Amino acid sequence: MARVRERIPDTFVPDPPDDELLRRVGLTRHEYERAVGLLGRKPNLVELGMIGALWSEHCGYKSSRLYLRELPTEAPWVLQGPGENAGIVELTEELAVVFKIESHNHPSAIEPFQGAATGIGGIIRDIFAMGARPIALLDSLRFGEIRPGKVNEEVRRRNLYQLHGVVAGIAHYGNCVGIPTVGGELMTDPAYNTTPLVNCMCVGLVRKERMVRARASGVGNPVFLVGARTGPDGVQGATFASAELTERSEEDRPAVQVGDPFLEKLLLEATLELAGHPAVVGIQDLGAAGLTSSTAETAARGGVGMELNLDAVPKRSAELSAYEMMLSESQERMLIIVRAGNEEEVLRVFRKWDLDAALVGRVIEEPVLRVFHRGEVVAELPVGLLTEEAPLYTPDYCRPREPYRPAGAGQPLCRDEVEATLAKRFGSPAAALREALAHPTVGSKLPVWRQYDHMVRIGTVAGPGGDAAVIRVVGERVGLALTTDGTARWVYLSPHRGAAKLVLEAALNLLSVGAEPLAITNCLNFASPEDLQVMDCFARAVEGMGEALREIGVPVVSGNVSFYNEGPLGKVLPTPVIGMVGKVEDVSRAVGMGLPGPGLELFLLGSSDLRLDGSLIAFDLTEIRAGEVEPPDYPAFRRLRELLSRAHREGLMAAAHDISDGGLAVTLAEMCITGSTGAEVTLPEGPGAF
Amino acid sequence: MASFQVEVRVSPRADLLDPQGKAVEQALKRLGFAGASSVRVGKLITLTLEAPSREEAHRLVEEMCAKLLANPVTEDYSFEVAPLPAPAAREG
Amino acid sequence: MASFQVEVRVSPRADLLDPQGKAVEQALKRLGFAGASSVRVGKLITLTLEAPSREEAHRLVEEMCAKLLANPVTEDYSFEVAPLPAPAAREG
Amino acid sequence: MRAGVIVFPGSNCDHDTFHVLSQIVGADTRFVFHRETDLSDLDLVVLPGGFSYGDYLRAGAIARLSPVIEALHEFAQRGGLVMGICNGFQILCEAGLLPGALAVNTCLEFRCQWVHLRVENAATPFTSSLSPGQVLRIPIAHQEGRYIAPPDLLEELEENGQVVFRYCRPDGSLDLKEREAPYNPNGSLNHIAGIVNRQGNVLGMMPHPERASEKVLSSEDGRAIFMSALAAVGAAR
Repeated sequence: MARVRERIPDTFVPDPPDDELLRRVGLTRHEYERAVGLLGRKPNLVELGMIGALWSEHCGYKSSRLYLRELPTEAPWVLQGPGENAGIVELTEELAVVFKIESHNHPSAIEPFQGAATGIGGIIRDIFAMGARPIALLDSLRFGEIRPGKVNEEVRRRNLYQLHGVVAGIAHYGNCVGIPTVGGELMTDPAYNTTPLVNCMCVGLVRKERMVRARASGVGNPVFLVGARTGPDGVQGATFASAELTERSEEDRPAVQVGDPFLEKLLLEATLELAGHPAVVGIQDLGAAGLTSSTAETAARGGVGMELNLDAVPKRSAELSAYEMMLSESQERMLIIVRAGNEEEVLRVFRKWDLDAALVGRVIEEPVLRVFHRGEVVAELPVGLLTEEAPLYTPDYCRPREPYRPAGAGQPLCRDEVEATLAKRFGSPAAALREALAHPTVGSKLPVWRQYDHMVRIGTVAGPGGDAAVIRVVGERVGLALTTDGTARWVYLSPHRGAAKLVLEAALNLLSVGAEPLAITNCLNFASPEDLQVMDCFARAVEGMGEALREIGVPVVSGNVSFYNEGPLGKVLPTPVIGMVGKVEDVSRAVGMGLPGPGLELFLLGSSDLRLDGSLIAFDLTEIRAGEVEPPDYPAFRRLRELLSRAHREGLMAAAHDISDGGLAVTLAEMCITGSTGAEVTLPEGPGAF
Repeated sequence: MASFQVEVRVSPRADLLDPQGKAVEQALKRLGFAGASSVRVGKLITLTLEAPSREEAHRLVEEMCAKLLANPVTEDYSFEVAPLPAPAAREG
Repeated sequence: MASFQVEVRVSPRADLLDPQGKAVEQALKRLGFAGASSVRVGKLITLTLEAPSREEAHRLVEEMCAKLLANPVTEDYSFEVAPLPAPAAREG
Repeated sequence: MRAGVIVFPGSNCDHDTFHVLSQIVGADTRFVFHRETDLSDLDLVVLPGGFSYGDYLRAGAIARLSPVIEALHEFAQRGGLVMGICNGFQILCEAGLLPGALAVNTCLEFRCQWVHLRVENAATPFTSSLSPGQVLRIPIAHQEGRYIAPPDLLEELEENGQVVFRYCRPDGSLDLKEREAPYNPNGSLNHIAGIVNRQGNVLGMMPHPERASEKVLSSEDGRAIFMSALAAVGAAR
């Protein structure tokens, strides 16, 4: 937009705006007319940018909001459901757990290192903005094919470049801020050649009385902008996050943001020092759409308005237009609303931590966002228009969904064909096992997570590599179990059942280590919602996820939707990712997956219906992407859950591992390798050797 | 073939935030160097290059920067290529 | 007061192992730049300095290197000080 | 023992170290903000791990300019005990309180993993409750942890017995001539993991003893280092 700014002043009213301008701000012609109707006049350039940013998929969830209502968000232990910076659940009488997962896919496709680093920075701010001390990070990563000879060399090298860049960016940011990266996943599939998926999850702890809401209130209260100076970073970031990654990405290059983890650490310590302080009314992190979304959302939540004076915004580059300042996504910035008269107490804390804090506005009664720049009102928009009235794509509003029909789904998976292909490609089951163990999705991720400081904060009882991470609360017996799960091939074959199986899989990971599931956050990574099959797949996946969550009594407390994950090389697999948090009564009795020693008996628990549909063996090793996921057996799950909980309570468990990628063989191999102990297993009769 | 001394300068793009440069600038100010400003910290890569001609050496270094030495998204680069004296003087 | 453009080069001491230089050299070889050798990676620090004279600017930069910009145990440094055109041309 | 944990902007193991000193070792512990200059109330000052000033330019290069470092020089001269862990060790070298420097790991990557250390000198205030040759299992977490020093200085360190810990194999064995040894992930010269100054009252070590001081975290070997300091202060009183 910088080029357009030089020619057109901020307050110019395009009458009507041409298609190129509407594309730039991320509005369809229909949405523009709706905005004009709601506003009663034509918006000027700055207002267009603000509306476009907040009505984008990324912020407005316009295609997905209707379906997301399917998901259960209530439970006695939920203190804060979706709608705030992050979700909150109760852990003990005094302590609450705050957590959320978010995607940073598009920036990571352009610049892997900074894309991932700023993804980590953003999700950490969502947590400490609620007054919570971040205690763990998890990252759920998906890249294209990296094995030699399986894809053209140039694409393979770019996939590797993205993988190394993302891992290095996560290490750079997380290690510096001092929050341990304790778990997550890393998967590869040719479907991600077009764009990687980088989902970052952060978990924090807060004493209940110190919880802070992102709500502006109290007419006349001053509004401060704290942290980094504002630059032209990521202008149209929000709409960029929803724009397809076409060859034009090169032109979007200046939209890359650079993170400063050191400044983030100062912001974190200063904010936590102020959390629960009577002088602090509300705190909001600046994320996508920067000042525009943070001011509009805090005002809307408080039922008030806000006046902003852009002249007071600390700038990194000499002259910035109002457009750029309102949409800048410069990192490491927070908005803080302070009780009038207590400014000095707050500023003293920011000075202690060498932070710039600028008075940039005031809470006003009229529910509008009024922006001044160089003595002139450059934007005045009703707060409701920017938040609640983002167009809600109801089914009749958008074109009807087309039944989702991926290539392989629906045809039955022919077991003999899979076994014949395995025998042809690998010869013996042992060779197939070695191939499965060598698949990047299954192989040990030690070379990745040893770059992450997973021990800082001395809370990590069980770190990366297991079914779930176990984190102790220093000074308490209780602890947390954390896992992420996103096996896309199940959802690709059967969206509804696949998403339900994902929920049960995540819960089993927690139950294996001896934890009781509390709640989830989710990140729904899909291709373009304008593709009606994608929308149908999305809707069914959300329905399946909601069904399973209700069945096991686990609510959703926060989450994120990422659409337009596609590009010249096609669409990504439908990839809903679940981050599940569980409670461990006594961390000293948590159980890992390594076999501790000889002489133990091995039990195979759960259904013994051995199906290869959606298995890694079929989907990845033989590339026969057909078949159907079996319907989830909730009663069997409940019995298994009860059995595992009691076995843990009675200390009968020495090790446990949930069977997932690669099936029984890989699961056993992982238990032996981790515990460096052998195992002798006799296969049940009947099904083939594979 | 002739050998050339190559010096490649890689710095963060001017329009992007340079956290390291900012931290060094603040440290210099605290040390009393009030006159220091616009501090940026980048990389200096030096190497010896065998190439048939200076133009060819130039082309090769251009390619090295585009493919590896600089990240076009976040960095700018410049380089100099100077002929090295006869092989005798060239250290190992 | 006049303003000067300063460029400080900080490189790992020649007698010390330079793993970064070695890694870049191997990567260049893998990309087919067989003629590249003795690759060393150091730091390039650029800044603008206000000083009464060029000699004073030189002295100040010497002091900056000794106090902060270079660690004598592991690094060598060199720098150049060039007068900047009149303030009008100096960006903010 | 009265202990102080210095908090630089960017330190992130300050709370961990404070917890072990106060709750596990039972020392009377307080935080020391990096702008403070009065350490007279303390027997032991710990510079914790972390990324002071983001480790920008060089790890520890900017933190050593903090006011507290001036006071630390005098505190050390008066015989006070000083312990630099990871980033703390880097800062002590940059500040000249310890010889040599910590350079980027030979693998160029950040490495967080368990290692084994062999006690080379059990006669320092920090190792008095340990025995020579004893093997400790303590984790490291750093990207610039390769200890280096010019040849003459290295020789001096060895001769004066200033090398306190070396990276070694689980059974305590090591080979000084071995390059790229798997048990020495950062490539430190002579597998050096921790040293003291000539006087013996300033210790710098890259591994994190505070991360190996409680059974629930799978090793208690680190506690002995803090307990030795406690004993040394008790004896000196």
